[in-house]
Amino acid sequence: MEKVYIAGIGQTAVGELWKRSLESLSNEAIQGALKEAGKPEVDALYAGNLLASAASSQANLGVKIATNSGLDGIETMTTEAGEASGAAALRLGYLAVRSGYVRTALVVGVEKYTDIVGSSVENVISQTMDYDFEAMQGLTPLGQAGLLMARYLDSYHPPREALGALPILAHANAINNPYAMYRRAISTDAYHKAGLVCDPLNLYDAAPYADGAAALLITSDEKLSQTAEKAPIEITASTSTIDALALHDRPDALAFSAVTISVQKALARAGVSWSEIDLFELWDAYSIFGILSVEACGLAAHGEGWRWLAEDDHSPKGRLPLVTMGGNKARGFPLGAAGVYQAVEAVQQLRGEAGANQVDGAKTAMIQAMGGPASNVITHIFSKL
Amino acid sequence: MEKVYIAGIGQTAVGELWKRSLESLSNEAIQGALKEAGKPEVDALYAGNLLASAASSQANLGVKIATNSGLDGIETMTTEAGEASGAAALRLGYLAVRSGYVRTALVVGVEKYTDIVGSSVENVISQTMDYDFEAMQGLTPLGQAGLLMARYLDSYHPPREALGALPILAHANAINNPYAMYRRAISTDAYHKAGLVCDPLNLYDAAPYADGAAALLITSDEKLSQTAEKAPIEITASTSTIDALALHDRPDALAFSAVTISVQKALARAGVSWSEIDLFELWDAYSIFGILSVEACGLAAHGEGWRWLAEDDHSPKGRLPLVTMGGNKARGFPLGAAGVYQAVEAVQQLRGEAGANQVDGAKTAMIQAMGGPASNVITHIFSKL
Amino acid sequence: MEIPRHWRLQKQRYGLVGEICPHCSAKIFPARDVCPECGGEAKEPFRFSGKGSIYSYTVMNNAPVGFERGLPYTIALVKLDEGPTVTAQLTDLGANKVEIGMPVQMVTRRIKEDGDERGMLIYGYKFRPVMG
Amino acid sequence: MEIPRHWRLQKQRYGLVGEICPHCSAKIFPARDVCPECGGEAKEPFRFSGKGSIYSYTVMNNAPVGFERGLPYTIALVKLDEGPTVTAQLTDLGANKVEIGMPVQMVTRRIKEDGDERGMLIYGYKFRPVMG
Ligand SMILES: [Zn+2]
Ligand SMILES: [Zn+2]
Repeated sequence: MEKVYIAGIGQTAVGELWKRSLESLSNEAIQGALKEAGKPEVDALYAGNLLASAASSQANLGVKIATNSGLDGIETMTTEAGEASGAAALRLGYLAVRSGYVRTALVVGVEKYTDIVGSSVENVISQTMDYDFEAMQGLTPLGQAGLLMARYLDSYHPPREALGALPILAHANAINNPYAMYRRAISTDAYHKAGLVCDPLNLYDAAPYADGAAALLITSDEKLSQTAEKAPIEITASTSTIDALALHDRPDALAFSAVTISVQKALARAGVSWSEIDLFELWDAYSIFGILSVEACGLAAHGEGWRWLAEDDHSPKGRLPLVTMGGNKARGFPLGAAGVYQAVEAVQQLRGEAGANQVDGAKTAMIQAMGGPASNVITHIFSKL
Repeated sequence: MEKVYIAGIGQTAVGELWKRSLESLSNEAIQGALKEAGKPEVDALYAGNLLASAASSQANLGVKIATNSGLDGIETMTTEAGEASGAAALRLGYLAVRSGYVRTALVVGVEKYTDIVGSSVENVISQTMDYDFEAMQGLTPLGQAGLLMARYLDSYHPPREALGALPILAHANAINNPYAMYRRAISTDAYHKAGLVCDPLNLYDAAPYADGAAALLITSDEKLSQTAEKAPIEITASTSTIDALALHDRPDALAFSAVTISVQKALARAGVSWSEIDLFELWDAYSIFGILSVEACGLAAHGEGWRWLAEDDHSPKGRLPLVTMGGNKARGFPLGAAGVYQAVEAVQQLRGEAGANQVDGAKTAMIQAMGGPASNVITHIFSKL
Repeated sequence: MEIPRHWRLQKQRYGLVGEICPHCSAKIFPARDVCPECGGEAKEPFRFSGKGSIYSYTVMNNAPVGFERGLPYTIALVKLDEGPTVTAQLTDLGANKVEIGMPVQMVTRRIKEDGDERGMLIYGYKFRPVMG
Repeated sequence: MEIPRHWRLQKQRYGLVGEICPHCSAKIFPARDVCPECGGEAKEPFRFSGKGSIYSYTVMNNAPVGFERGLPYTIALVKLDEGPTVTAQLTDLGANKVEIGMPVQMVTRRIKEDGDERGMLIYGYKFRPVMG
């Protein structure tokens, strides 16, 4: 089996990018990743995307992207795993390179939700749930998060404002990320006073949908990954685990059991323990997801995740830094592209390119994306060589 | 690198299956494949699908399918490559098993276009083209095929009725396929008199859209693939190559150059030549695609593909049998699922289970799926051990 | 237009019809092809009583197309007395304060307008507080 | 509703505006970020003359939503005099018999009605026979 290295990264600023197309965003990220790797020959382009079919009427997206970027005659396909689609593209790229069949691949996460407007947005986003038995009752992903949060509050009685720790951290970190959508801090007070969107979930509990593209150049060619400027990064684990789509189809909705399995497998594959993980880009699509994730990871007991997040230091200088470049909450949440943004940010940290948010001596990073409320959990571990 | 074997196959009858859901069709195919392989533990389910998002509002389809079939805690993702989505799932499964990370995977191709009705069907199918510059002009995939056929007739002046050879062969073969949608022969005369749908393309030049699901159980475990009843089948090549989505973005629309590259790579990987290919499940979504495909494969000179198809014997007893179980034209064309149907049919041939359509002594088979008019071409070669 | 699938799911939506596993007697909703408890084939229809209690709930202030008229609406995870949990809107709340654990009973109501010019109305289960 | 993308592509659709590559002078339509001829970055707008000839054509008897009113319509691959090929409807055909190789000229016409209740009309290029 080949080892798999990350030799280049690229990303666009995240936001509501009305003027840009799926392929134009992709190209900006691709050119960034190609340039870093010295413009090598590319065998494949794997596109992670959730909405192009429903929102932009464009299937076979990888072909559209490749043609626009002058990548003729290569291999492409699109991967979809809900909001974890970008992470799925990374996993496909990892498998393809590891298998020896593909030497060098571009992994592109791209999303363009502003090709549609109005309440249709809720409809296309609701595809990530069980359509027949969740969406057809008028539920949305925001509503799923509201249901989880209500149950959590009722079960464990944390102080309501303590649940704001993760969004507050995310906003503090995004200030130093030039690609982030919201580069401003929010206070505990502002969090507490924020309007309810799905009672008890408030405006700051939900990451803002956004457009954007991020790209990775991955390769089995170790030389390609190493230059004077940057350390080679190896992908040391890649795992993917599902739970039911619908919350009602799970024995315990608060368990996020796919997180538990995915993380245990990833740590075993990489041969590391939590104490060796220097930063964790967890999935903060909703603040309650972050809480349930750290509990499912075993970082905190069930019912204690809110406390672990609120009372420990998870800033870039803390014991286990989280959402170091702003996470989905403040970097912005480009849905199917977000998993590749997480990967780009982890590489920035491992290379020592994270600026004011640099985690000192970061050698090993875990990133984790979710489709739905941990319906599909994809975990990767990267290590600096 | 691990070798990759096919240890089980399953398929549903193809047709307009109004009463069935995506997950119910998938389950029927999955249970067939699992049963054949002795119900092994499954690590992953890769779902090839084109329309679930646009036609059924269901993303993260693999999770829905897995939960319905009781496959909890496994890995899933959906692959999309236009109408070649099923073939893309097979390629992903191949890469995953070959990489050693996944031992046993289900590859499921499923399509359910009858979840919508009326002219919306044309809209969702038109996503396989360049939306901004083809679909937005009122073109459909049927129209693309009409444009290619008109140019071909004008360039090479074959007798118009000679272009019916492939659909006539497909219908003759489907008579003996119990899973086929149209199990009746069509005559040259009927072909010649068929109504025009996109002048010069007639009703019999286009494969009928359909619902259906097919599944493969693939594994690196050679023992699993071998039973007293069936020979083990190895996947000896898997290649994927793109061309531009839009016909207008290609230097020569009649060249189907992605077919040429994909086939050359596949033959080289498998270490075989055309003389060793015992049957070829080519892509007959439209009769003109079949003609351009055999030309791009090098089986006939440019402008001579119609003659090669019309004048040589390509029945199961002929020199190079094609569409042996009815192809997309007569088995029915379940879009993103069709690539997995091709694989199932090739396995039936290699195992000697093809009944009245058995190709004597078949040892090596090539299957080829296309997204769009060879915008995305995925070729596999299977060999009996 | 989604007429075929609404028609396909009509029994499940109108009558809260799921399945009972012929192998292990697990009661299943929504219906599945394979029993989540024992892995056996599940095909025997079972009509649920419609009695249950609230596992969790939230209030929707934005809605997808087809649900806007009911805004704001309360949606809940309802744990049915027979075992399974179901996602559904709460209705007929009146002055009742919704609480986790509160007993509820299934009723049939309009749940959605299909989004095309024909404006098809789709009916199905909602849950209301159990009176007295 | 697809207003943002129609607005984004308005120049390309109304004026047949593509690009000319600053590196190799290739003329490109539709616009791309990377020149298909030389691989350089392509960003210089170029307005095509709209003159060309028919590479192929077909007659559509079924149409997607938004195109039904024009049925049946003829759609063509038009090879522009400057090099690129474009997909477009033919219009103003009158008694002209369409033939491959026939010279045509771009005109601006209504191409689609956007499928929501507002019925937005989208305009863009079509091609008509060159007179005389
Ligand atoms: Zn059971
Ligand atoms: Zn150039």
